[in-house]
Amino acid sequence: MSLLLEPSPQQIKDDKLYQEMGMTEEEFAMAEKILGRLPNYTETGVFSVMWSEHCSYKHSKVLLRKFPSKGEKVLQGPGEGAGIIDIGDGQAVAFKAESHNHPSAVEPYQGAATGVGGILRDVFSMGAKPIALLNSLRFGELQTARGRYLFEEVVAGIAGYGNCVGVPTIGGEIQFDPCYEGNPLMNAMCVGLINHEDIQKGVARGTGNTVMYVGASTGRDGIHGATFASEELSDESESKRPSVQVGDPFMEKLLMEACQELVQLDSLIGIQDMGAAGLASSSSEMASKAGYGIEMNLDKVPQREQDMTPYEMMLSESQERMLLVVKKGHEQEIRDICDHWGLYAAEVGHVIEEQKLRLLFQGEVAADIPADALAEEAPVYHPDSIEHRAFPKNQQIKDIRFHVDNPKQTLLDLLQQPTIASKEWVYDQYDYMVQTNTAVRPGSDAAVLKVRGKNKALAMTTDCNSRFLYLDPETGGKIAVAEAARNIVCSGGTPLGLTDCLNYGSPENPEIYWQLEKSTDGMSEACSALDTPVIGGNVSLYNETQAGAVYPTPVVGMVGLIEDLAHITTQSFKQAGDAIYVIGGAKPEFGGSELQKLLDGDISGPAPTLDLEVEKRRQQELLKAIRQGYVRSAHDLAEGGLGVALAESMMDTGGLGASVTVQEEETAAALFAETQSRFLVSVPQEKIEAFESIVTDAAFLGKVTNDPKLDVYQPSGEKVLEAAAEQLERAWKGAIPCLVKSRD
Amino acid sequence: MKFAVIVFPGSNCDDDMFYAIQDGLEEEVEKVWYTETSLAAYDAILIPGGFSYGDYLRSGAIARFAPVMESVMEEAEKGKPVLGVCNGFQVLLEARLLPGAMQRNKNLKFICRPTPLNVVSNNTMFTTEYEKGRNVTIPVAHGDGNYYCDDKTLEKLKSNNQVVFTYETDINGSAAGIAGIINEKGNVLGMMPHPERAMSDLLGSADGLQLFQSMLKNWRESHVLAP
Amino acid sequence: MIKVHVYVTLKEGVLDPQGSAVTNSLHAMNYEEVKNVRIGKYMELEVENTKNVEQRIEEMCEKLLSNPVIEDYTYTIGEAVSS
Amino acid sequence: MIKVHVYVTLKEGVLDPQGSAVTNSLHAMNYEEVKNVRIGKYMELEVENTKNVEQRIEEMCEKLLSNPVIEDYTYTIGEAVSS
Ligand SMILES: Nc1ncnc2c1ncn2[C@@H]1O[C@H](COP(=O)(O)OP(=O)(O)O)[C@@H](O)[C@H]1O
Ligand SMILES: [Mg+2]
Repeated sequence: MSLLLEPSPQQIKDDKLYQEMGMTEEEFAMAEKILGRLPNYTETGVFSVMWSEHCSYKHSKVLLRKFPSKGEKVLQGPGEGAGIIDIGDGQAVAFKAESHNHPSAVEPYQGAATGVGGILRDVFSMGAKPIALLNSLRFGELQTARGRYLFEEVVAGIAGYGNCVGVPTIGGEIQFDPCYEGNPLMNAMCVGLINHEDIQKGVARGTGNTVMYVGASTGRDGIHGATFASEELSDESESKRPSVQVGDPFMEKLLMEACQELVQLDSLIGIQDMGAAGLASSSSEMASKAGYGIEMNLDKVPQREQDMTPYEMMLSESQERMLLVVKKGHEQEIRDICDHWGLYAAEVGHVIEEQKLRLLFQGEVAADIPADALAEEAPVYHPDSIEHRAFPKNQQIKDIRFHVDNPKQTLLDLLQQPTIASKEWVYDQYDYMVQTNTAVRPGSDAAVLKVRGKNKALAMTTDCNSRFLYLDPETGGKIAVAEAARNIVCSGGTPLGLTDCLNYGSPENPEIYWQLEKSTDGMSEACSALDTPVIGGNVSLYNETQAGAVYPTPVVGMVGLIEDLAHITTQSFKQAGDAIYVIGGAKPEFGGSELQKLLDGDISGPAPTLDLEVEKRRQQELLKAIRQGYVRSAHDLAEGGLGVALAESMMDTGGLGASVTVQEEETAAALFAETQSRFLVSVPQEKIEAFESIVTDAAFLGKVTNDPKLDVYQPSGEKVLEAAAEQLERAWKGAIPCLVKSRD
Repeated sequence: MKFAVIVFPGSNCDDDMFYAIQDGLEEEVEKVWYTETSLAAYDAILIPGGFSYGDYLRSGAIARFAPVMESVMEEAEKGKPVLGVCNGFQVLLEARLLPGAMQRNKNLKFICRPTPLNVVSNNTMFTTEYEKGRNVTIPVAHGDGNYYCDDKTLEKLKSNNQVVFTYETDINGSAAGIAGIINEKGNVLGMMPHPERAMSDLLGSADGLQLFQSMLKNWRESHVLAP
Repeated sequence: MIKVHVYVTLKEGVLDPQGSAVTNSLHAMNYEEVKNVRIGKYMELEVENTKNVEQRIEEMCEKLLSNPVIEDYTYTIGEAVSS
Repeated sequence: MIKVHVYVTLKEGVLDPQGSAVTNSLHAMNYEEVKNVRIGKYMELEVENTKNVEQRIEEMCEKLLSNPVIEDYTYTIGEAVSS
């Protein structure tokens, strides 16, 4: 398309063409005011993507500021590609999570694959070497062919990309709930390892320095991807399908290798990945952060397709591309490295004094916009907030009781709930061992990677039980953070910090905005209490269909440090004769529990309560006991309560069983309540006293046995459950393979 | 003993192989870029697993034409030990250094898991440190590990004792459960499981170590006998 | 029984990483004359000759054999085969 | 510039796991009339019109585009395209 065919600035205004790009009338007026003239087509496009929710966080900025993001060990907080935390020895971890929900709903394989690609670039553009990938997925209940297709293809896409680039996918979580039926969630997290001196920033500093473009050439794919991610899914999304991008993991691998060498160069001033809103966001953000401007000649941009316009080039979301700023005169150093890796590096512009993003095309100025206006001065909204109607309704429900006639059958049923069932079918498809550091692979609470050449390891997990958030966003937000920390602690690690991925419905709906507010309040409080700063994150709003919004789903991705390889702990029982303890008692708390979902078909009532003081104390005590060598296995109690945790601790132990006497009279509460801040641990006989002296709330339950079955007794001594390990395992491992094979 | 680890664009288990030799076996090892044309300086050649060139078109198909492959073939011809793991095995098949071809796993999915194997032949320079028939656990991680060859070739592989490893249970549809085969001359081994990932109990298994130890021991012996 | 040939190709403008890798590889092998390669799928279906074959093939292509989000398809209905 | 179409198919007798999976899915979707599906590759090459095109295409197919151990190929040399 030639520029002449583009609508004129006046037409854009008169015909409100900006609305098609997702801009409101007020926003367009703001842009006009900033420029002091009407924006042309390219400029309107650049404004619209930069001011989209995805790039500007215009509806959530206010809330994100609440998160505690500072800490002694935080080397880089929110604002760059990834946050960074010190782990000693001159090393640090860089990590970040990001959503790719809408692309995955439209084209699940490529959507998920490019989600993985994007988060990898966020991390390696910081100068880090990616060492792990995790994910957090939400789907409907696999009852429809479409639902199963989405699930299978998203998993395949994650595997296809991650396996090819050679970064192990070592963990994640999956929840299945009807609210995600039409709007699945795909969140990806990447963790990288970095030496302090290699930390890079995305800045364009120093007038005259050269702007270089490295990686894949630019095509028309993904145009308006960022605005697309900021809209509700509708049938109309279908017609926007050409915006789907295809990932090239081979190119990504080359780019990743090249970047690890590029960041060693003193002549490299800044580097940033071209993610959402591609060239528009990388260039304007790099300029704005440094207080400079960038002038780019778009004729120099490597193009995959013919006759591309400035609008298309600036908005393209072609994958596997990076923007670099290099000291003038040192371009050859960049080219040499890129050549070695078979990549093309193009000089596309230079840094200018004037704080502007200026684009030249075929000898003319195609756009001239203040860089700050794009990157920093997007409108900030303070949407209306009204208590979600579900909240008071659920709070009023008191005293939920369940009676289970056949605890064994209930346990088997719970183990087959897809959210609880083994995710082996999923992680079998991920190469979780490449790079040969994986000490604890998927299947335990947190995955653990040893740090090569050091006697320490990193634990990582993603968590969020959105059912609790739906019932009570504030408490649910606290629980999400606390649960992630519990998983880290169970693995023997100290939580260092977290990244989040906030997935919600439309913030323009006051009830949804209220959920956002309350849940981020809860998360912030938990982060402060547990000393886990938020060092980065991502917001994905408008996750809704005609059928309604998804549950509030603020996924927490947490990383912890295991100071000694000897501290690495997993959830499975290790040895017959070990004493089994539960830390923390059960209350009849069933709101949002798997038991409730199983028996009532839906969730209701208040979420379980959480006392952050208790949480913190128990975590600290357990961690201390683990470090002292008193604990042989540790598992946090989550979905399905103690019953499920006991069964899970027996899996893959080669014939171990457990015989326990529960604390509470009421079997439903004793076995299946989802009371918070609880752990199941096993302790060698000779350490019992030492263990009890440290862990205050530990109650003795029984023993690990050599008999592959689970026996549960009531306090009265009456046996309430007896189940063969093999039967439990079959239920737990068979559920998902069985669901994906079933047909309509 | 000096090992070469071949690196193609997109190789991703090259480091793992490198560390297995450097830290596990504690021998000398270097990474060799795909554009090199001589491997004369090395005592053994390791073609690592993972992917190469994105494994686009067919796994190993593009790597097979990388410049370095000519000298791999030369050295193989001369009798130097050549080990291809996973993608390396696929490259050796594409290069016809070993017979047969790989297809998609029968369930059409990538499979990553620790896998019990039978050591069918411990009479090769790669396996003398294993007991014959012993079960070892070595991880697999592949999408195209479904070994195919025609019946005649299969008969020949069997009668020549060229089948070195088989899967204890059928995981990917491979003909005769084949996980690893050796050439007639006995110096080129291709295997889908990753011995370099099984070098320490902390990571789940140390059963891969003996494979490299076998290579080392046999190299030493042959160099003592024929200096 | 008839034989149906289905050709599935990537839509124009959709990135074809495989095709590019093959093009580069052919160049490295001195087949410089190859300017571009795009890789798609070719399927052979043996189908019982029912009434509305065409319409049904069309449906199968739409629903399963191609991914309409990124791919186009064409098909030819070939000779009758005995079997 | 000419366009070359290359079709790569599995040799007869070689099992086609992908093809079987597609056949099964089609049956599950009530396309019972489909008896068998075999899946291959379809490639479009844009090639500069040099002298011995055929021979060179033949070579490319032999060496890279197909694996003769399990695959067969055919090709057609199509219309000249401008570019
Ligand atoms: N999508 C996934 N990808 C990889 N691993 C997963 C995925 N979902 C679950 N897992 C793994 O399965 C195990 C159990 O997950 P989950 O039930 O969510 O644990 P928890 O409740 O302890 O957080 C964990 O090791 C987790 O990493
Ligand atoms: Mg857990």
